[in-house]
Amino acid sequence: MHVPDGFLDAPTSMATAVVAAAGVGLALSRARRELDDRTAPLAGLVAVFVFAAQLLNFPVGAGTSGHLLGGTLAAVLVGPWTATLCLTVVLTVQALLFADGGITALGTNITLMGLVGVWAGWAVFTSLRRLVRSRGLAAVPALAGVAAFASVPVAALAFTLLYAVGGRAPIPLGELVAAMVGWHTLIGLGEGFITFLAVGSIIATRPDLVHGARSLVHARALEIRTDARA
Amino acid sequence: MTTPVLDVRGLAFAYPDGHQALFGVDLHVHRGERVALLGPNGAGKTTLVLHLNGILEAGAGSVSVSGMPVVRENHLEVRRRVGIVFQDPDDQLFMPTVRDDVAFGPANLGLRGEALEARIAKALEAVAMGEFADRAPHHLSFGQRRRVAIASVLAMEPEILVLDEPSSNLDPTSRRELGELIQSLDVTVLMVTHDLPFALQLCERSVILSDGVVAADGPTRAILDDVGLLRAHRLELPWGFTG
Amino acid sequence: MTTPVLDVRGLAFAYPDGHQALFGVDLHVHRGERVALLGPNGAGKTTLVLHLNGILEAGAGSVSVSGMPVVRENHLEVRRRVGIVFQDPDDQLFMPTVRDDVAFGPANLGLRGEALEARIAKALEAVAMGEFADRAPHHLSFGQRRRVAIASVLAMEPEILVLDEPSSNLDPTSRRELGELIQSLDVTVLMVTHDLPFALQLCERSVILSDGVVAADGPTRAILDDVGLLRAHRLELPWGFTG
Amino acid sequence: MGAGLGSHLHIEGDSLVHRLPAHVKLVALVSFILLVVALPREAHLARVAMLLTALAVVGLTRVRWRHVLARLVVETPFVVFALVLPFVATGPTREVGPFTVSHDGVAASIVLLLTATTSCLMAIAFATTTSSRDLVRALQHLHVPDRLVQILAFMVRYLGVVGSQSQRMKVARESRGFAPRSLGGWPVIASSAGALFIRSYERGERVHLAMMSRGYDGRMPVTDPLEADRRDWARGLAPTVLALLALVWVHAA
Repeated sequence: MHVPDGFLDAPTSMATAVVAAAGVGLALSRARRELDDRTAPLAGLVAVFVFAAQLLNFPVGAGTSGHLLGGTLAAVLVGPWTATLCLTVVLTVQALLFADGGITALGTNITLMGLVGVWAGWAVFTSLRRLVRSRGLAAVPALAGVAAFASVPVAALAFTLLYAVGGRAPIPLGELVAAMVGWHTLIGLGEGFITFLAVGSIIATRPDLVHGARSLVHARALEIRTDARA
Repeated sequence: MTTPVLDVRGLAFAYPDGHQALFGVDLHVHRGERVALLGPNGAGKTTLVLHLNGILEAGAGSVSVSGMPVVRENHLEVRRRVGIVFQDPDDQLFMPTVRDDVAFGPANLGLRGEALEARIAKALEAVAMGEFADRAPHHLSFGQRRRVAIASVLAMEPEILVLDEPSSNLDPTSRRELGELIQSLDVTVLMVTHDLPFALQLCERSVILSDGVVAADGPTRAILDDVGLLRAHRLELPWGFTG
Repeated sequence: MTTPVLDVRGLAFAYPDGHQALFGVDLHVHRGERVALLGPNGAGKTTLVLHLNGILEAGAGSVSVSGMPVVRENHLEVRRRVGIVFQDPDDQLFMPTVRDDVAFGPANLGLRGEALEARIAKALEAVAMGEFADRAPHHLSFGQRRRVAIASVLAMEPEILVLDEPSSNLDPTSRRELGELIQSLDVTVLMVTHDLPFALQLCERSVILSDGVVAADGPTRAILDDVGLLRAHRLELPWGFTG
Repeated sequence: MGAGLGSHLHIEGDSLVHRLPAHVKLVALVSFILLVVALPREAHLARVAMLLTALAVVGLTRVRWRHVLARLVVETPFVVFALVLPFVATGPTREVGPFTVSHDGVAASIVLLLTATTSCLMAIAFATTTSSRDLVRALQHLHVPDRLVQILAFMVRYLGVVGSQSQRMKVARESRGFAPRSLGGWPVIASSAGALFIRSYERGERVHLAMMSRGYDGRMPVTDPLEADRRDWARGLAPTVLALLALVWVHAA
């Protein structure tokens, strides 16, 4: 979904850049609450993880393979604000060092994947959690999976809307929506399933690392020993 | 008696998940000493180290460095005085070049310009890595990265150097060279290790930490000769060692 | 003479970036042998190991396992026959439980149901980790994780077990226990290490790999006694070792 | 073992482009591409001129063309899109040989191909001549929010470390007979991703500890600020000036 330079016209690129800047600005101030002063190193390494996860190819069948986009996965693992920062940095590095995604389209790409992708997934995740009213950890991977599935066609829809506004050639909009959303629903299935499994495997080992599953931990009184053998 | 460089009294600590790692540790290190902190995996060695510069806050008891209590207001000064070299150099070398990494600590203390350059040069000189200043850490060998990690801490001119498992993962020659390097440094050293021959070679005094308390404290030779003591704390000299 | 379990002939290899790591390696390991592969960092040891099961493809020369050439068509069978235990157990253990990790290899070979269960039980038994089957590898100690990594490879019932730096990062007791474990296994072993005492204790024969070629091959005792040979390849016995 | 991710992006050299200060290059890159994108739709000739400008800049870097071509592969999906566009776009049509194509579609296709290729080439010229350290310093110099710069710096620094971790995990999986060929491989891939996340996160925590131990207070110290003189700016902004001239010329014509 990485939009290159020249794909959308200049006004649309500018407008999305403003939206992206505002979103990232807000995320910068809010992410502190999710990770306190550990934001920079942790978000940096989570960004590396998102980048590496995008390299993990999973077979879709018929000889083709897909890869994770990772927006919802990151939001469930480290919180949506930090996830927005991580995706922003991943997209910036891809544009500046890998020539993947345009430089004037960076705002568009951040808006689509870092804002819409992350927050659509997070919104679905939190509303489902409220709906299910589950207090246990068991439901979290499934909810994350559904949210990740939903986020992909939503981001594709946003992409189509942007194209409708700022595309350089008129394409029948209905058909474009149908093609994009249809195709991305399929990709979303893979994204959702892998997110479900990945969150599940992390919850099985380190539930405390899953932002979307923070549970209460009880403090205990300290014990003082005077002998090496308890 | 002079004020100890490191003064740990009745230190106890539990992690937020409820796991208690330290149960009242007493430890004093004086200027110029080289002390080995021995103990099996899970004895609380790393937890203790993270208290020495206030990364973890004591649940009970206290830590002082040259008389200065390790509390939040003193953090910057305490972190200058206590230099910790972590086990994995990749955790410690996070900057793009060796020079930037060595500069990081002193720059946080406010050094700039020539004073900073001089610090960097001196620290890299001490670990014999001067010619690698402009290299990226990931292009160095593991042994070289560990030397740079030590330089990055020496550049803060600490009063005590704390080394976490300095000999781990080194090939035999690198291990010997590192031992010679540590002996050549004119600084108080606390060395966390389970490499007992390395401890015997470098440290006159050893402390055994086991189950979160100090189980023994004395001359390294005497401690390593006490087979019963070692065995009780899952320690032993390697096969064939008769140093 | 019988077919060697491992038969490496004239193996040369260069990485895609042009760096040549192997320059014609010859190595034969026979059934029941325990051979130590010694050499300094950067000698090409890991590169050689990755050729033994076809992860890397020979640029020149050949590798055969019990007579079967290591080529693409034979990969699955070769990977069953050659069990590699990597240096960092965390690279190898990625499933939520110990049982799942040990099941991974045999399941890839097509085992299911009771046959699979029996394999898992037997492999965990061999490394004395049977009671940990339902634990998360992440929550085990480093030494325990290394044992599980060995079990995860033993479960494939390999003809040769290749261990990459098995004693690294272990505390002394875990190291001794691992040595006893390796001696107790009824399998051909190739052990990559720079822990020379460990090699002497476990392996009757040693091979020195240096600069991508075999520099020496003979009884471990004779090789370790040749101080000049060791020094020429950045190897040395640790201080105090007189085994 | 292989060098890991990201290490072949920057290629050592001593060309004119290599020697330019990184912040000058970054400003030049962004302003040039902004102007190219701003060219009106019909200005195909000006666009070709900009493509040639980008090719000239890549030539000045003295990086081997084979490497540049390999890096251009990222553009492929949109080249495909551009080639399809004339057949799916609406509006007035015309006949080209046996095909009926949309007039607007052809125009948009040409715009996309020229612009995306020009921008890719310029970005490659930037990436191959700028070390990650200088990129970080440039962003710092240009007052990009510090926290964002830090996150990016950590990402670039640990790309190789985590990448080789991920690579070693893949080798270990394959060594036990795993081949990702079917849907059955998904749980394995996902478990690996989970394990990789835990390792990345825990490394992040350890890095943070190591930083705090050396007096880190949330701000990255600037020890070695970038400097540029007028000549650097003049050289660096030359393509931008060309693009500006092209834009003015197109509007004047």
